[in-house]
Amino acid sequence: MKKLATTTVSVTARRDLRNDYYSLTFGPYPRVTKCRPGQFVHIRLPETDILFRRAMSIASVDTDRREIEIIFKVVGRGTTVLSRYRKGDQVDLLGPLGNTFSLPKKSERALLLGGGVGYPPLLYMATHMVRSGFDPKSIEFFYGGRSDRDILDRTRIKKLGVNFHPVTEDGSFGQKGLITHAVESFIQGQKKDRMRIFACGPEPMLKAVDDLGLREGINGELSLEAPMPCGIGVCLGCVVPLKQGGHARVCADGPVFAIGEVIL
Amino acid sequence: MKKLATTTVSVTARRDLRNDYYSLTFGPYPRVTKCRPGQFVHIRLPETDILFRRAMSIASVDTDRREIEIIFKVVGRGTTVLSRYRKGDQVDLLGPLGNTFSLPKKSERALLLGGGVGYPPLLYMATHMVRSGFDPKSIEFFYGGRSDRDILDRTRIKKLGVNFHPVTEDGSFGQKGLITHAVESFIQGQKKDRMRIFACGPEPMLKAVDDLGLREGINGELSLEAPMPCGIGVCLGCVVPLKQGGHARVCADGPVFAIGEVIL
Amino acid sequence: MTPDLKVTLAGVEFSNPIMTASGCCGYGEELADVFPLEKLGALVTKSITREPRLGHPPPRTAETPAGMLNAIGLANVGVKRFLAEKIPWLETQKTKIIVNVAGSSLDEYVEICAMLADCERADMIELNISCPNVSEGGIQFGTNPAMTEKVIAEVKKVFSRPLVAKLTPNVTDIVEMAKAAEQGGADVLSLINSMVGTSIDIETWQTRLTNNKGGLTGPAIKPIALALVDAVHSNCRLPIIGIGGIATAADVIEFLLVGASAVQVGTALFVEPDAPVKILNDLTSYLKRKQLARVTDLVGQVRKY
Amino acid sequence: MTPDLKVTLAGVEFSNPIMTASGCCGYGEELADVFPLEKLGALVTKSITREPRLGHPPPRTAETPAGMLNAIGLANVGVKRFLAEKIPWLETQKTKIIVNVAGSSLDEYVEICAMLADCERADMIELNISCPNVSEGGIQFGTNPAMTEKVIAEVKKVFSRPLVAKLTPNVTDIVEMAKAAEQGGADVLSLINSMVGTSIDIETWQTRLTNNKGGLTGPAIKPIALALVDAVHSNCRLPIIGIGGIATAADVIEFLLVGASAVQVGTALFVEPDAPVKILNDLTSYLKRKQLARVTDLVGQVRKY
Ligand SMILES: Cc1cc2nc3c(=O)[nH]c(=O)nc-3n(C[C@H](O)[C@H](O)[C@H](O)COP(=O)(O)OP(=O)(O)OC[C@H]3O[C@@H](n4cnc5c(N)ncnc54)[C@H](O)[C@@H]3O)c2cc1C
Ligand SMILES: Cc1cc2nc3c(=O)[nH]c(=O)nc-3n(C[C@H](O)[C@H](O)[C@H](O)COP(=O)(O)OP(=O)(O)OC[C@H]3O[C@@H](n4cnc5c(N)ncnc54)[C@H](O)[C@@H]3O)c2cc1C
Ligand SMILES: Cc1cc2nc3c(=O)[nH]c(=O)nc-3n(C[C@H](O)[C@H](O)[C@H](O)COP(=O)(O)O)c2cc1C
Ligand SMILES: Cc1cc2nc3c(=O)[nH]c(=O)nc-3n(C[C@H](O)[C@H](O)[C@H](O)COP(=O)(O)O)c2cc1C
Ligand code: FES
Ligand code: FES
Repeated sequence: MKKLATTTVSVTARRDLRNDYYSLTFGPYPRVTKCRPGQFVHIRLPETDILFRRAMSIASVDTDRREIEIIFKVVGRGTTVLSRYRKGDQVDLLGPLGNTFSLPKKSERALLLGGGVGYPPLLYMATHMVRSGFDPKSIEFFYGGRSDRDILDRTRIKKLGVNFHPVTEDGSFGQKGLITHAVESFIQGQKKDRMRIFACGPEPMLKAVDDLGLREGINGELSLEAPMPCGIGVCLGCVVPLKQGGHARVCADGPVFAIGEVIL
Repeated sequence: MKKLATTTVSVTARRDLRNDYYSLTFGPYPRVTKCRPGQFVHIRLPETDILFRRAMSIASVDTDRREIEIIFKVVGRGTTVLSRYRKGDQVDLLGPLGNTFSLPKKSERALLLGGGVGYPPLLYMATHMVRSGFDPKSIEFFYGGRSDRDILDRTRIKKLGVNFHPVTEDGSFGQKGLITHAVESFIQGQKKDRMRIFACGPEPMLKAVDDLGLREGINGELSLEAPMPCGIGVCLGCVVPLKQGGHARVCADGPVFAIGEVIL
Repeated sequence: MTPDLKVTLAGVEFSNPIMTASGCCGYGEELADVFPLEKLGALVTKSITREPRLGHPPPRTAETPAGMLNAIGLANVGVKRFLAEKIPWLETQKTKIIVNVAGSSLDEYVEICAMLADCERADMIELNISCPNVSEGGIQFGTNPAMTEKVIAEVKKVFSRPLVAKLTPNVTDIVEMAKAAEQGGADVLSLINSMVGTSIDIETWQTRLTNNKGGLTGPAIKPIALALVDAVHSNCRLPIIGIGGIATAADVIEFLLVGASAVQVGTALFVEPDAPVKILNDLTSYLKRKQLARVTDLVGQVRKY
Repeated sequence: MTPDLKVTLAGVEFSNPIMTASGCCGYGEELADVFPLEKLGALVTKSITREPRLGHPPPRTAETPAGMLNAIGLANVGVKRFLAEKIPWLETQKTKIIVNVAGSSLDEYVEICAMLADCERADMIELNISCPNVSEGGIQFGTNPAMTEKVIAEVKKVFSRPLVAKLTPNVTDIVEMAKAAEQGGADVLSLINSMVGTSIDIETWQTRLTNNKGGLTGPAIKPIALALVDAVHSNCRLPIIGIGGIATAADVIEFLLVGASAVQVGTALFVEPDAPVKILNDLTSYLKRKQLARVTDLVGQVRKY
């Protein structure tokens, strides 16, 4: 199998979730065994007036059925087109792309932080950890959104057996406030050296998590977003500045970076 | 009602015809009462990478149900996109555009000549004439194609009660040969001053019909095609040279021109 | 509160900044069947030449990615028939009229503009010194600063109302041309005319236009037009009419932000003949949402890094 | 019978006319994961400068209708690391290597090219005298015929293998630049580099690129590039590498017909990283269908009206 390739797959399932979120499942995808949490696929929107592929985190994989799932919110032209795909429609995927979240030690407590559209890669991470034999109770799954309508897949998350901490800004579901505040109060008085953070979400959230990790001495990883013309590292369009100087490509050197590594 | 307008309609029916031909019916179309045989609608293909609208002759109208039908063959990018439309999909129509075939006198014999994708406007013309009280037996409906697979809607045409003359180049259905040859042998020994020709089809066919009409002294009309950026007469992109000098706009001064009027 | 859409260019007040571009709206008759022309800030006529012109033989348009090529070749009725047949109808329309004039010699420009001087409904003249589709010289004026200055100065002598110089993008330094136009006495600049381009049919190996090349227009060229308007606005004080690929209110706002005081809609009219009406509605909503009292509050307000 | 895809430019034989454009394929490593680089006629490296460059801060790309803007700002590892780290890997690849060189002074161009002179795997140098994204002067070379001639002549003194001059489209008369390049001793011309353009975010009123403007590339500019290749081919005898919006074999054929001997694929690689492979397959089918024995049978064969 080539290291990198585009693959034509079909939409095998489609779920219309609340608040303009959608889930699409694609298959058969022979590269499903190469996928790891944190990685993404780059989706072509052919015959539309949209030039670039759109990056979508892998939200789940089913190696038996050779399927992968993405979950997205309609926010612009690209996602509008994606939301029209129906079962049976064909889609062209480039991937899996990017690096991956690193698995914590089994002795560590994993804090998974998904904010809004940053939720899908953490769903994959949690599922992957549980399947890989991690104790679900060692996983603290924080999921933040504006309000009740933004918290997807609740039964699915609970079924994983993880400790589920929904947080909404307006308090309409779960804890009230910002996800970072919820995490802050959670870690009060706990052993920080045995914790690891895995976070994906909007930039202000990632910045707050980065600060928190550095301040509290908690290691961990952030999954970043950037406009990605190529997704494979050749255009140098998606770079972020590094604290040590220089730039990293979010697509090929990331999207996952260690806390304290990039300038947010 | 504005003289010209774009209207959003839905696909109300779709027929997959033989040999890559499709029929789409749109409605509700409030402008259906303004439509006349020879006219066309200009169809937008939004959110695709195709800029211009595509012109499609009106193939039939149903004023009760406020629907119009188009029939087309997939030959390029525009028609490929059109062929994907399904019942319920929305479409944006500009029209009805262009001038119309003129009705013959009731005493005249109407020779309707449809070649390949030029068939739809003649279907409309025949239907319109029959509905307007013309004796179906005064209508000679010539329909030419490469082979059997190109002759659509046979039952429908026969139902009109017109004299149906299918012609195929390979003889696999109807008469063998070119449609113009079939017409030529048909008119042998008939009174030419009581005949009127109405033709639409590929350019070589129209040229042959034009020659025939002039040679035999038969009046009539030809419906032309041209690439049409605007369809309403403002871009001057679709012109044809006139015998009397000057240019005519196929979209606004045509698409119907008298035999002998344009330089083909 | 309804935002104020009025804009004033060289002392002429337009009800709003949306105009239709030359060659894309004929002399107005057809568009008037689609929407009342009073919706427009102004209508810019097809280029008028001294003699009637048939233009190039067909094919003279081709579709390209997010754009089109045209080599119409300045087909028009000529200035005499324009004055006799088109102006009387235009006089009944409640919109400003900008008459676009093209010539292949200095004399021709001056002669046409002199004939338009007495025609009061020619609120402004737009000098097309930039058409890529005539070989006799049209484009030379627009690519040579001395000739640009000269033709404008000569026309100003015979036409006293405001003069718009329409600039071509097919130059190394558009600012130099803008300054030459200013020097010559132009009151307003409009940019851009089309980019030179071509397209080949790979089955027949033939060019898709009888003129072998044509002008590229439509959304494809919008980023180029925006950069040129920005450059001219940053270096020249004349008011600017922005043109190039405008299809939506968002496009209009981009042009205003980089310094255009008004805009012209061209190719988009072929796709959506009522685009100007939709644009006006969406522009009004945008101004309301942004709590801006006047459309002029946007002009030149781009924030640069 | 399989058609012959080989092309020879300035004495160098390429297995086929499909190259990847500078800045769109890095130094080759990533693309090699997608397809074996020996499929390519040549790989053109990202522009190399004397010192390593970070380029502009992000955001430095934006999507536009059928195109994109970039203002990467010549981010590259610098000539020393290029020779030390990139060339050894490239040496293992069975394709021709064209090293693209950019500078902000005559000295810089000459110094880099001198350093590449001993590097045998630099089969050709392509001089980027046309990058719109550096303010220090890069583009000035390409818009000034005397400087174009001078920089090429000086580089020829230190680099003996063939030299490609990459021309900018942002000029009034590209033929003048082509002739200057020929005069200076260029062996091959490549065109076009990107068009200057910009884009504004209408919510924030900010330009979408930290550099405020960037280079427009992709299908949108193809008609412009074709017209420029046609103009240069009709007026200059040097072989041409056509660039601009190429995504399919049909695009390649258009460029060959107007006179390009080879082509480079840029932006399309971002959408379809294996575009060159698809293009080669489709080009071969086309030649078979048209019963052409050699791809060179297409070069310059456009039929004009
Ligand atoms: C690694 C990664 C993973 C992601 N995972 C998810 C996910 O799981 N769920 C989800 O909802 N979203 C995800 N996104 C965001 C997603 O890719 C879309 O960019 C985002 O949803 C914007 O939506 P749109 O395409 O509809 O917006 P548009 O309005 O079409 O685009 C938004 C803006 O970004 C620009 N842009 C978009 N894509 C590109 C590109 N490829 N290159 C350059 N510019 C571009 C557009 O030009 C426009 O200005 C991810 C992004 C990255 C980088
Ligand atoms: C008055 C009229 C009536 C027609 N009626 C029918 C009909 O009933 N049934 C039918 O099958 N076809 C009809 N056509 C032809 C139809 O409009 C399509 O142009 C034709 O089918 C080409 O198919 P396509 O769009 O898939 O091809 P494409 O490959 O997408 O286009 C073919 C070529 O024509 C160019 N082109 C297409 N449309 C335009 C345009 N609007 N302006 C400029 N250039 C353009 C494209 O750029 C391309 O080069 C009619 C055309 C006209 C003018
Ligand atoms: C079919 C067509 C004909 C045109 N004719 C003229 C013309 O006669 N005079 C002129 O100054 N510009 C002419 N133009 C250029 C337009 O006025 C405008 O400058 C250009 O199309 C860019 O705007 P757009 O991208 O909105 O179309 C023409 C453009 C098109 C598409
Ligand atoms: C992201 C990006 C980076 C580029 N970097 C360079 C460069 O470093 N040097 C150069 O000569 N051209 C550079 N180019 C220009 C391309 O080589 C090519 O000339 C241009 O993109 C037009 O081709 P296309 O439309 O196929 O992309 C770059 C283009 C893009 C899109
Ligand atoms: S998206 Fe091109 S380098 Fe990352
Ligand atoms: S299509 Fe524009 S004038 Fe006919």
